[in-house]
Amino acid sequence: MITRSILLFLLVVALSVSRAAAEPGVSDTEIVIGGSNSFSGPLAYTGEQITKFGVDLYLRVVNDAGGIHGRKVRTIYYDDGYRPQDSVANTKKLVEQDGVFAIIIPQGSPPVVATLEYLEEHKVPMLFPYQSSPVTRARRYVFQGMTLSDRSSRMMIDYLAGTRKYKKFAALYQDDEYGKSFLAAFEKDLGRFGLKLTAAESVKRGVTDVSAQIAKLHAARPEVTFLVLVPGPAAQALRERQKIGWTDTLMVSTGPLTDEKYLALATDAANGVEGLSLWPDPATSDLPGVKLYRAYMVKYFPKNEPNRYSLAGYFAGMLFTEAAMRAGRNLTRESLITALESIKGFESGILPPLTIGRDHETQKQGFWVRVEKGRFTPLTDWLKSE
Amino acid sequence: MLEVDDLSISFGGLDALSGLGFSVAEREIFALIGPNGAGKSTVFNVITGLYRPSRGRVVLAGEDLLALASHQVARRGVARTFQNTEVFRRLSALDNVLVGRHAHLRAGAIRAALGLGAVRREEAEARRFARTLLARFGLEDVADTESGSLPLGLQKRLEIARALASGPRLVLLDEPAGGLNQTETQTLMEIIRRLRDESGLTIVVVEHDMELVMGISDRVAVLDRGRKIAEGTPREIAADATVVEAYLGSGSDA
Amino acid sequence: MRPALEIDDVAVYYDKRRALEGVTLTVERGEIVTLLGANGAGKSTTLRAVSGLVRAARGRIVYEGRDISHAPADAIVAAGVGHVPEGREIFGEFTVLENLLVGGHTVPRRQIGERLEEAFRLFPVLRERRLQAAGTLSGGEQQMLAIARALMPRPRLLLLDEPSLGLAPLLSREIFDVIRRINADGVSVLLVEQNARRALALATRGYVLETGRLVASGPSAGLAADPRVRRAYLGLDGARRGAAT
Amino acid sequence: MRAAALGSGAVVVLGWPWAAPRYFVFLASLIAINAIVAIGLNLLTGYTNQLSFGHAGFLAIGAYAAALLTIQAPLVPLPATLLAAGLVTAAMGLALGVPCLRLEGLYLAMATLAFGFVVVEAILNLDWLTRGNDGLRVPAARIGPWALTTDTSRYYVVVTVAALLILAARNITRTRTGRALLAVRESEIAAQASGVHLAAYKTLAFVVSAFYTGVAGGLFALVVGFLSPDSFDVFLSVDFVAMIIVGGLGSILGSVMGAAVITTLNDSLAGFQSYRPLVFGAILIVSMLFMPGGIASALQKIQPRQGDRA
Amino acid sequence: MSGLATGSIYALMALSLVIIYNATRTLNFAQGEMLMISTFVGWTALQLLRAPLLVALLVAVVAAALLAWVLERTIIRHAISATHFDVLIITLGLSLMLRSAAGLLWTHDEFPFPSFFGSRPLGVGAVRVAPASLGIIGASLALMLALGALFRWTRLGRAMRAVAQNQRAARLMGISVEQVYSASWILAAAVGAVAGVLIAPVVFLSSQMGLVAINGFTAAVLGGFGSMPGAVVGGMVLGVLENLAPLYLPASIKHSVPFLVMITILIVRPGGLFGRVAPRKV
Repeated sequence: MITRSILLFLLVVALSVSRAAAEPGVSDTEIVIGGSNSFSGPLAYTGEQITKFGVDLYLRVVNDAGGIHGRKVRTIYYDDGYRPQDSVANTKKLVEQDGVFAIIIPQGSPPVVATLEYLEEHKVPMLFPYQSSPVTRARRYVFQGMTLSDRSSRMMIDYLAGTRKYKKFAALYQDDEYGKSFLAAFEKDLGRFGLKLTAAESVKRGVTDVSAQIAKLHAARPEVTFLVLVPGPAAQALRERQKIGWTDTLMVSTGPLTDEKYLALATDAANGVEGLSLWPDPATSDLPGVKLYRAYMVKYFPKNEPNRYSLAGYFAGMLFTEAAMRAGRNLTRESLITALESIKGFESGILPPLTIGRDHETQKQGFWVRVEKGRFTPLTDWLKSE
Repeated sequence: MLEVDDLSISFGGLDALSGLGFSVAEREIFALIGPNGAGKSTVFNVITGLYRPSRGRVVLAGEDLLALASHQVARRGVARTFQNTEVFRRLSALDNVLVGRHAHLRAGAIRAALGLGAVRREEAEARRFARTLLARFGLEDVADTESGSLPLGLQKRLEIARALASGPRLVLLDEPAGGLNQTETQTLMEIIRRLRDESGLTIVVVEHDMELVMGISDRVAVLDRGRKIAEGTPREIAADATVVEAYLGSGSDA
Repeated sequence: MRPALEIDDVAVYYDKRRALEGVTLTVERGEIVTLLGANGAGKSTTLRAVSGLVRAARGRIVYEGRDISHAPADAIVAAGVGHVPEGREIFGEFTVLENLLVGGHTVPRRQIGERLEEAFRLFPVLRERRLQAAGTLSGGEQQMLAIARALMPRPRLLLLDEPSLGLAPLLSREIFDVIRRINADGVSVLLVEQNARRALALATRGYVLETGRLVASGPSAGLAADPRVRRAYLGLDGARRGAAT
Repeated sequence: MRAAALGSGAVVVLGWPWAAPRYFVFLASLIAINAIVAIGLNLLTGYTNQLSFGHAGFLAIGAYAAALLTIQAPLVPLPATLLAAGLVTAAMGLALGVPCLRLEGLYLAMATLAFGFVVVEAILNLDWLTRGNDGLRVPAARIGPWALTTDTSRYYVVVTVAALLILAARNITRTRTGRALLAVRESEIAAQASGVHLAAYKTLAFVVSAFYTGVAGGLFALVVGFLSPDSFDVFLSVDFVAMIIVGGLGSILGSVMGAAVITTLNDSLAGFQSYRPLVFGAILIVSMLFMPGGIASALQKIQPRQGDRA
Repeated sequence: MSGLATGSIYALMALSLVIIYNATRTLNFAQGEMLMISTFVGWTALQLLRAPLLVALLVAVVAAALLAWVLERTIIRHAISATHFDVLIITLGLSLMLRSAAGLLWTHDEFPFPSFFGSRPLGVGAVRVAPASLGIIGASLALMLALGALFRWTRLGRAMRAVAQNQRAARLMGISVEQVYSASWILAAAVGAVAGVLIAPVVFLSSQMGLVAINGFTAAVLGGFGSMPGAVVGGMVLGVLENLAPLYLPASIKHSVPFLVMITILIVRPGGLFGRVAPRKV
């Protein structure tokens, strides 16, 4: 028994040392990237869209056109269901077992933050995490995706308190990292104008009855009410407002919220709502990059409707491709980082020309929209957040 | 030894016991008999602290038992078996007896977890004791068998062995012969006699099997609808017309 | 015409525990038969085997010529076997009326009213209590309800398990009167009863069970005098016949 | 035979980090942690028949206690930290167990389920301490001069603790306390009649169970390195229940096997992405339908019984 | 008012849980997911057939009944002799599977769902009342009354109550307990489907909407598991509590309110507001 198990053991040892590697995830014919994401749990829809219908959409285009310097890009995704420990396990598996070259578009603050240190320690690039907490800013191995909350807040307050001269603000926020980071940023930015939030009410994640919160905010009579929520409860808040006939406030949605889904859910209760939009309208925009995105979507995933999440993933795929192209045939993690850092004035046809600075942020702007006849109509050009 | 006085208890308006009293002397075998629903098992449940009577006293060697919780009654030296055999079915026979020994062992969770020598010695000693006890009841061969899979006769014997493991002064046997066949009952009677003769125990037995009752008891009390209708030696009871009527019915309405 | 009930060499085990072993008995149509024996002798188990609550491991149970050994309980009831269980097992949270209606579960809707009338005629007290929660009835009333409930589908065979258990003498006499009247209407009865004398006075024939086996049977008059009956209950004279496994 | 099995088992466990790919070292740590929780839960559910759907809550308490201690008092040696995590959680177990004495079955499951939610809410609301939803990063723990920065070093710590706790659980379950717990499960009245203090042992089961889970929480903080309320959702509690049911109620070895199976399963299903819960659910159902007693009893059926419970 | 509306949905969820629990003594953790699936099926009917909402409701109810029937016959029935733990785990597995299957069939996206009731507020004097709330309350009450009538006056209802009280006695009345099991699952699923169609316009249709069942559990416990009037009152109380807590309580504890209420009730009054705890038998 003992000898048998020891023999077996030695065999395992022998097998396990056989893997020799040049640059992990890069072979003569292939580049392997991957990520841990939500395919189950509260953010399953977003997770699926940004990866399988976003990143992969762009990469299919690239692969069908011959790949990156002759290498096809393959992606591996694991489900973490929004649990940090699972994202840690998945990320380790991706790096150690699958030997991925880089991690792409992981989603949600807790799962992302849980893997930050590990990836930095192993010098694995984390590309374009889809979350808005500033904790990912200016890290060597991280290139932030979504516009960070403090930048969103700055754009929103500068526009509303500066340009539009509003004085009384309130907020309805989700009781978690997303909501609280915005709340803190609002307070800080309002402070620059000598203002404060008059009222703030929280909504627990997953709860949809917001009638009491709306009633309380109504009583505070703000000129502007921020909605720092996800589509479901936000649409609910708009309907609740309609229900109680509260008309004398401007409802404003944050960047992550301003999306078509939210309009569809709120129906006519959304009319007149304003917000910061981080992406051009994926369904109607005439920007060349967005038109191309729609064309590819029709070609590769005809059943999937265009939406902001897949557009974000698509953009991430595009940015990765651009950097890997620039890095040349001798692609390494370090050369990828150098290539990303060298991006200046990159024209995507979707976002304004992109320059990646020391902060490693790939998206810093948004523009102002108002809902008219069930669609977001732009009120401004891209706003600055510096 | 045991004094029960003026015991009354009712369930849902039905008087299960009313004003019941009897006393049992040391080293006596005392039987409680009576037709179904007479309240015999209820007496046991009151003595062992499972039911609280509405009235009455239960005194064991001068100490009032009614103030005590069930496990405390056990620790005062009252052991019992159950009508429907409550062996710990998924435990081995040995472990059943070891649970019976519970109150005599000292090892707490922490000391056991640490695997202290004292605990191991105590455990080994307890296991020796338990095996000896099992052997006394002819159960040594099934010591490691899951008790639920034993035939009923052995389960009943095991239950008595478990009761004895606690080193009781008073043993309450609730229908020990229920479901047993002739030979099994004979063995059982022998065992009960030896408990008294060799171990010096006081025994109260509730039983339907008259052969057993008449064969081993020193005194018998007859219960009917929660009241004592007769008390005396087996011979006196057998001759008592009230008793026969309680059992077989008067038939007068025919 | 086949007898109301034929039980042929039936054995029942709970877990591995033998409860019945090779029991054979017959109830002729229109007859009252009583099953005697000490506690745990297997009387209730016999009734349960007939009504399908427990499965016979061996043997056949035939009701009016139909083998019901493997039929589910609800089918057996529908076929015309009523069972008044030990301890009555009425639905305490239901009103008296509801208990009777549940008893009439298998009765065609049109006939329910008529059956209720019959029940109330048999037990006038139930009519008075019809909207009272059954759990608040006295023991005797509960027993009447249990019988009335089992009679709702007009069974042709009634199994009665300890109908006088826990009842005062006067009440149990009343119950026995009722059983006689039911029988007079043509219902065959298999009666399990603690009160042996009274049961034998009522029944035409009797069987005596000891630890799962039949030890005696015969016409009531004979059994009433049979020392084996007395022994089965009181165990007073002599040793029992061996029943070793 | 037994010594040989133990010996070869020890060889594999100790040699694992050198033989297995690195990721599997990490995975093995997770299995060991889950095994500790499963043993703890089994002591409560399998041994005393008290079902808990709140063990993710206990795990969270232990994890946060250990993490906060590591952050606030970096000099405290790791064993003391783990012990403290266990004790804090055990105290919570006591606080929950005593009022829950009156509850059984479904009601207890509900109360513990609610407890799990309350713990998560508490973590969110005590954000000055726990950093709420931002999550808490746990610095590398130290044992004397060594910082536990590698998966291998952490693996050895986890495996050592797990081995000690498994041994302790075996010692407990095979002596007076364990027998009393089992007796309570089998028949409360017979247990009382044998002098077993029902309330004391039911509470003890809660306390010991919480202690185990708390220590596992400390190891969880150490191995995962990041805590957030999202880590301890109700589905994690469900996973734990699944572990002991799949492994076998009332069996220490079964707990370990159940933890290994469910953890590995969860891990290998991650690649199924959207199909993960579908497959996981199906496996749960199938194993319940065809292996109701869990792995432990299935093994017992194959292998004739060996006298002692494992 | 809005609290009562949510509360009536919770009450319906609690009722459907209690219906199954009473008959089978098991807890169906997949109740919420069954609700979600049937609502999705109803919605699909709306989309594909352009059917009126009432037809969608019927489709949802029928789908729910079918799903329940199939699940009960193919899976649950086989486990009925197993321990409660096993059945719990099986229904948990079912809930995972159903949610995941819904995601695969309809994506995990959220969809708007049409309502029977308008969204414009009605002014009654100074009080503004939302027709949606009124509608939900009204419809739920109607359904509850119908259920009450079913349980009180019909043969099936009485049979179900009889099985809940005493299975063996029920068998002796000629009731097929197995049929009652099936009927309970089907009835519970149908109630769930109505609840789903009523609440979908409010919480929106998504694979996650089944999580509302957790409030059904709380409501059922609150009312004393097993008691149907208790389930209704428990649901209403919970809905109102949840609605009022944000108004009167400090932010730090308001979200824990339902759970704290549940623990408190369990500890102080384990039988819930209405239930009774059966005395221990020896």
